[in-house]
Amino acid sequence: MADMIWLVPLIPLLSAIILMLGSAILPRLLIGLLGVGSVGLAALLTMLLGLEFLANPEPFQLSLWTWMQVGNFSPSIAFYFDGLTLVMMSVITGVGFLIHLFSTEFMEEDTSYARYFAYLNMFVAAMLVLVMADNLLLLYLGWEGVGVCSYLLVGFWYQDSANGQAARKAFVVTRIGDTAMALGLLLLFTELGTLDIQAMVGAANIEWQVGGTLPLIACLLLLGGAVGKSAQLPLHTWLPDAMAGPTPVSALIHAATMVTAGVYLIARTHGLFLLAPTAMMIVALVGLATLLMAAFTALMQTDIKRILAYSTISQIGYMFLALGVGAWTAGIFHLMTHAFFKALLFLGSGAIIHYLHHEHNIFKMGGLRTRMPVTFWSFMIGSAALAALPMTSGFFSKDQILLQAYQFSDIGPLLWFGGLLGALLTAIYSFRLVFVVFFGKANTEPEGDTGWRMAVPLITLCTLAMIGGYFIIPVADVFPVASGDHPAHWVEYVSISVPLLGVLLAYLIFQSRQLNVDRWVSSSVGQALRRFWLSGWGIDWLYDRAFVRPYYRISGLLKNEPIDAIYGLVVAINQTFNHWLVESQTGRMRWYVASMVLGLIVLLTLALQIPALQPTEGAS
Amino acid sequence: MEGLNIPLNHILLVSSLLFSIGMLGLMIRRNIIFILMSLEVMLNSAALAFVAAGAHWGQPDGQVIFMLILTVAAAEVAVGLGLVLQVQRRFKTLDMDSANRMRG
Amino acid sequence: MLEITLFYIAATIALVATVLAMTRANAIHALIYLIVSLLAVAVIFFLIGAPFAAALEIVIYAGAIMVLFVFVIMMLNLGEEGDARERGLLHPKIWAGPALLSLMLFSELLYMISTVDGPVSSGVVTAKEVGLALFGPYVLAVEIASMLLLAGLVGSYHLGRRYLEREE
Amino acid sequence: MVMINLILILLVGGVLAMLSERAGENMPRRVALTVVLLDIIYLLSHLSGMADLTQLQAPMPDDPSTWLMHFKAQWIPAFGISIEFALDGVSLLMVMLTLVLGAIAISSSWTDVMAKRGFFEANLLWTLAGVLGVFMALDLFLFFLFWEVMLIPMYFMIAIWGHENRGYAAMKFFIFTQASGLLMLVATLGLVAVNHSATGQWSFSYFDLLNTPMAEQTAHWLMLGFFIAFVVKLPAFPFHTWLPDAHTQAPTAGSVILAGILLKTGAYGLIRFAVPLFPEAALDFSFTAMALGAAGVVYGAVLAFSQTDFKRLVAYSSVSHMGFVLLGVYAWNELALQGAVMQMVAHGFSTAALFMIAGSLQERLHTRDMREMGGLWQQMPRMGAVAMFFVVASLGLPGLGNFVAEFLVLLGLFQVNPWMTAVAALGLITGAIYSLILMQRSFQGEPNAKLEGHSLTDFGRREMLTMAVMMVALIGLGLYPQPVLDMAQPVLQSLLEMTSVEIAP
Repeated sequence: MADMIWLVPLIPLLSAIILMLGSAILPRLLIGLLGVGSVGLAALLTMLLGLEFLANPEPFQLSLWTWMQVGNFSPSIAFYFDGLTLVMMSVITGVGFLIHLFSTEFMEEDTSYARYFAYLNMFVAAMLVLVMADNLLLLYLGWEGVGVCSYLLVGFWYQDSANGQAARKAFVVTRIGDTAMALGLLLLFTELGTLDIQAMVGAANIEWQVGGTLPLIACLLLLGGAVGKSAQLPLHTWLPDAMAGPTPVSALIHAATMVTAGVYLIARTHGLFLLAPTAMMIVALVGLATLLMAAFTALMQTDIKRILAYSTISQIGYMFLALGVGAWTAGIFHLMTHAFFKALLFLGSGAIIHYLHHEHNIFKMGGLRTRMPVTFWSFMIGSAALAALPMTSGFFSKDQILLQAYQFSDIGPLLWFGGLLGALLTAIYSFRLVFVVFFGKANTEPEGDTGWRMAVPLITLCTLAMIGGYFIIPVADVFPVASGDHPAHWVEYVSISVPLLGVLLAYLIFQSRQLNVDRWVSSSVGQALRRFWLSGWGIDWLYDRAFVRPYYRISGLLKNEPIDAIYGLVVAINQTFNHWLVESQTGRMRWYVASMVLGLIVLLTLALQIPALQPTEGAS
Repeated sequence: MEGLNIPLNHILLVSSLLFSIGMLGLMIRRNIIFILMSLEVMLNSAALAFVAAGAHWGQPDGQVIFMLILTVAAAEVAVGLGLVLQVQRRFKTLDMDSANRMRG
Repeated sequence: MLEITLFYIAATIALVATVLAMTRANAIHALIYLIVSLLAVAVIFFLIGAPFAAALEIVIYAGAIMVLFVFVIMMLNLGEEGDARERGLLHPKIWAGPALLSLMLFSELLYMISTVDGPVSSGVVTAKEVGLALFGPYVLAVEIASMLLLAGLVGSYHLGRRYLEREE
Repeated sequence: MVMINLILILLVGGVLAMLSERAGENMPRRVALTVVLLDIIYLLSHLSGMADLTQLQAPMPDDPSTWLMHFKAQWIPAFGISIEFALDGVSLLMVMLTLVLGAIAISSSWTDVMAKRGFFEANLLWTLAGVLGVFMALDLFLFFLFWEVMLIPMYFMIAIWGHENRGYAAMKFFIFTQASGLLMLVATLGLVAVNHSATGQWSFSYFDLLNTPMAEQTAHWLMLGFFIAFVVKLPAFPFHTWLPDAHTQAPTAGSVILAGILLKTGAYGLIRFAVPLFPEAALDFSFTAMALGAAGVVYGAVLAFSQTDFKRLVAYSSVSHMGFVLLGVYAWNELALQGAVMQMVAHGFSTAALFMIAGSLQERLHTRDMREMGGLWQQMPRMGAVAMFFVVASLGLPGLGNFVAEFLVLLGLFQVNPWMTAVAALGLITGAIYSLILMQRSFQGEPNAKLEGHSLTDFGRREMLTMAVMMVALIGLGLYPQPVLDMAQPVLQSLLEMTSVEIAP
């Protein structure tokens, strides 16, 4: 079984190729079967692999061929399989399969049905390569591959140039991070002589000191890549715009899998990060800053998908926080549960959008509780998990993160408090969404409720979001063991109660309206804050002024090739001389003769300066 | 021919004068026939200098060069006068400035 | 002494005749003066011991070449108005500049010959010597000269023939 | 003789193609294609008899017999000029690239060129012949001869079959390359003279001129002569300004040849001549050269972004990509050199394909202006998908050839100069920006109102076949580049050894 591991990414890839080549001739049914079936098959294989692994938890490596060999640089196309890989693969293929199934209904009427599934399958293949890669270069292949697929899928409806704009933004912003990561790869290879993750970490632990400069730089460069891909500060701006893609795409790529690649990368290379405590601290702070920033922003959004997008950014912030404080297992655990409930939420919103004439504004929805019951319950469960209400999956993972953050040296309580504030906000904005969309009076009438192809994934994900917290992920051998002692009990109680408080607040403000905040909101400070948060803390605006516009301007200024002016100058000088000579060609014979004579005189005068030609006395 | 002592530099002086006069003619005249004549004068003056120099050393070389100059002059005049005929036919004038087509 | 006197007379005649030739308005008049000048130069040749050159100067230069000029001038049949226009060209405004240039060149030449000293040789270089030189070391030059003459012949025939054909 | 035959087949084939126009309008392109395919078969048939190409022995730079092929005949013995060809792994790679892209270029001229087709195909074949000569000649005089030979038919191709501003572009191309070629001639003569004074022998042979002892100052100047000639052709910042004009104005086949092959002669020259002939001087100069390379990478990418002309954008992307080659060559270690060689091959395919797409668009829309395009995917999904493929290839997607090349260059460069690497890595970001805007402006976005009512034909079978060849090539290079690396490895190894011996004492 283990030898067949390469089939897992290959099947979706082949399916993608077939779909692309046959997009014009394949019938719709076959397209759907291929698209969903290939990922289903991959999921099945993953499950078998997982069962085998759980029976005999021994990590293994499979090398297919040497990718390139130049001197001592010889990365292979090789896969590595351990508990972490298994978790990631399960999430990708499992959630991926459900989302594919959901898509068959969601994209039913789209003309580019085959193209859609081709891209989506290609994405799954690339994402699998990313998590299965044995060396960083192959990981980088998957990393860029998912980037391109994300670009293609965000800009799937290419006729609208706003979508293209969003897609390009997504790609370019993440590319900035990727470039940092590529530099990190260069540094790691130059210093450690290999890119194979296990060997590299081993070499680093021998050659580098804890707290040295090189591990710090290397980790920061890797962090750059992670920050870009996982939409963390300061490279998070692409994710809200990436919601331009079809909603299942947002569920798969921009919630469940691709955006957590950064988390995976850091977790995978945790051996390096342990050598650079400063880098870990930075990871934690980035996570904290991001989760708060995004939570405040999510509170103000009116577009259902943007709310979810900012909440994704915020939740990944939690994962970064977890990684930063060394709670590796908790981070990955939250990654998994988040994949369940966020995919659920996105798919739910997809169902709403699909049956509500592509309406995105939550204030134009309302009262959907009775009209779309499946969706309503999905949202209820998803939001509960998101808000980390007790007994849901999100509760278990987030609770672990907060508790371990509290125990972190020095600034632990600060991190814990920040996380707690985020949790409060999370509860408020997620239940604001629920109350506004599903309660109250109906503003738009839906066309119906979900069909079975939508319902099955929703219900499955509901179940997972509920019980996912009881899973035990097999990563005990991968990560170092966290310290066993628990913080004081009050910390735990506070952590549990804060989300409940948030739900209560949301209920009072948005449902029963007993708590009137209009006066705050309409005050000038409130208005300014509202606008500030709505615009995502003005970061987009700042980048636009600081980078985008200057780039346009510089490019526009250079457009007509200033360097050419230098060569133009040479040409101009030539032409001036040419002009003069042309002018001298009067065509008058006497003028020519006179100038010849003048030349003769000059030459003769010059010749007479040569001593040998000078007349000498007495020559005869 | 005893006591023959014409100073060489006087002859060369005459030659130079002839050359300058010929050149002056070349520059001021516009009629193509006069231009050719001026050329003859200049060639002739050069020939004179050669012969004088040959005589100075008592060698025949000066006269040989004179003969070569003579052939050049003859060929040049033959072709030049042929051109004069063509110019006259085409432009109905011998004025080189009116007949110019060489303006760049 | 006689030779020297003769030389100065001949030289004067040559110079004066040339100046006159250059300044005449009428082509035929100019040509006559030019022939006079050539004859005077022939005399100088004779005086400096180059009788063969003198003979050639008279026969070919003053004879053949000048006759060619005469033929052409007659063929062109230049009228009186041509003369009038030529006269207008002899204005100082036109010849001042060229004269200055010529003067400069002349002074330069003068400077170069200023130090030349001594008489021309006493002996006569005979036609025989010239002939031996011509067909001895200079035989290649003779060949080239003959080629040149041939080219001149062909060229002038070509140019002149078309003139005559068109005239008919 | 094999090498001479390769060139002769193309030269004679050119004449045949020209004559065949009398037999029918479509004959020249068929004849031309046949000739190039024949050349490929001829080459392959001779290679099949040889040892495994991936297990080549290292060609010693001072011993021609260790090379794959070597041919030498007297030409002008008085000056030591001979007809000397030799082939090693790198030149073989370049020769194969030339022939394959030559065939592709002919295919791209299938419907593009309508007037004087015979002469066009003849020029194309003659250019290929010249390029082959450049890649194989190892007598510096002969090299210079071929350097000029490939120039003239190219000039005709631009000047006769080019677009609206062809006269200007052709002249600019000609003057730039000609002037720089003269510098190379002067440097060659200087080198030969220095060699003569040292050994008392006149020789233009590469093998004799290697290891010529010379003063530091002399070496610097001579090296500069070669360097400028090659970087103008490459082209490197700031000698690149002829390229956008020439590429934009040339007919499609011309652009393909220009971008795919002609630029590589510059890179080849750097690897083969500029550095090995003057190792110390090149070492002293390497920082400047790398700075030019890095500047070119960023500058080309920034300028590409603001272009509105499809071909011009691709042309500037070439400037950017060739910057990597310059960086790779002057980093002068195995990784970087392998990267440079890879880049030469991969860029040949990716850019050639983009130019062909530009040509197809021009044929269908009669414009290259991207403001007149938009939403073309809707009508031409196949072309759009193909364009997408090559766009992501050119922005360096891992798994495709260009990535391997760029990564190896950066990896090699990092060991020499990390800061320069960081600057060059900006090219990855800016590359993404211009590549995607190209896609956006032409194939995506709202369908252009001006195109309504036009029915545009998608890629046909012939075009898809041509594209498929290049796609397969790029994927192959991206996932299993080892054959190419193995072919180049011994050559680069021996060059590195030779120059390090030179530098050490």
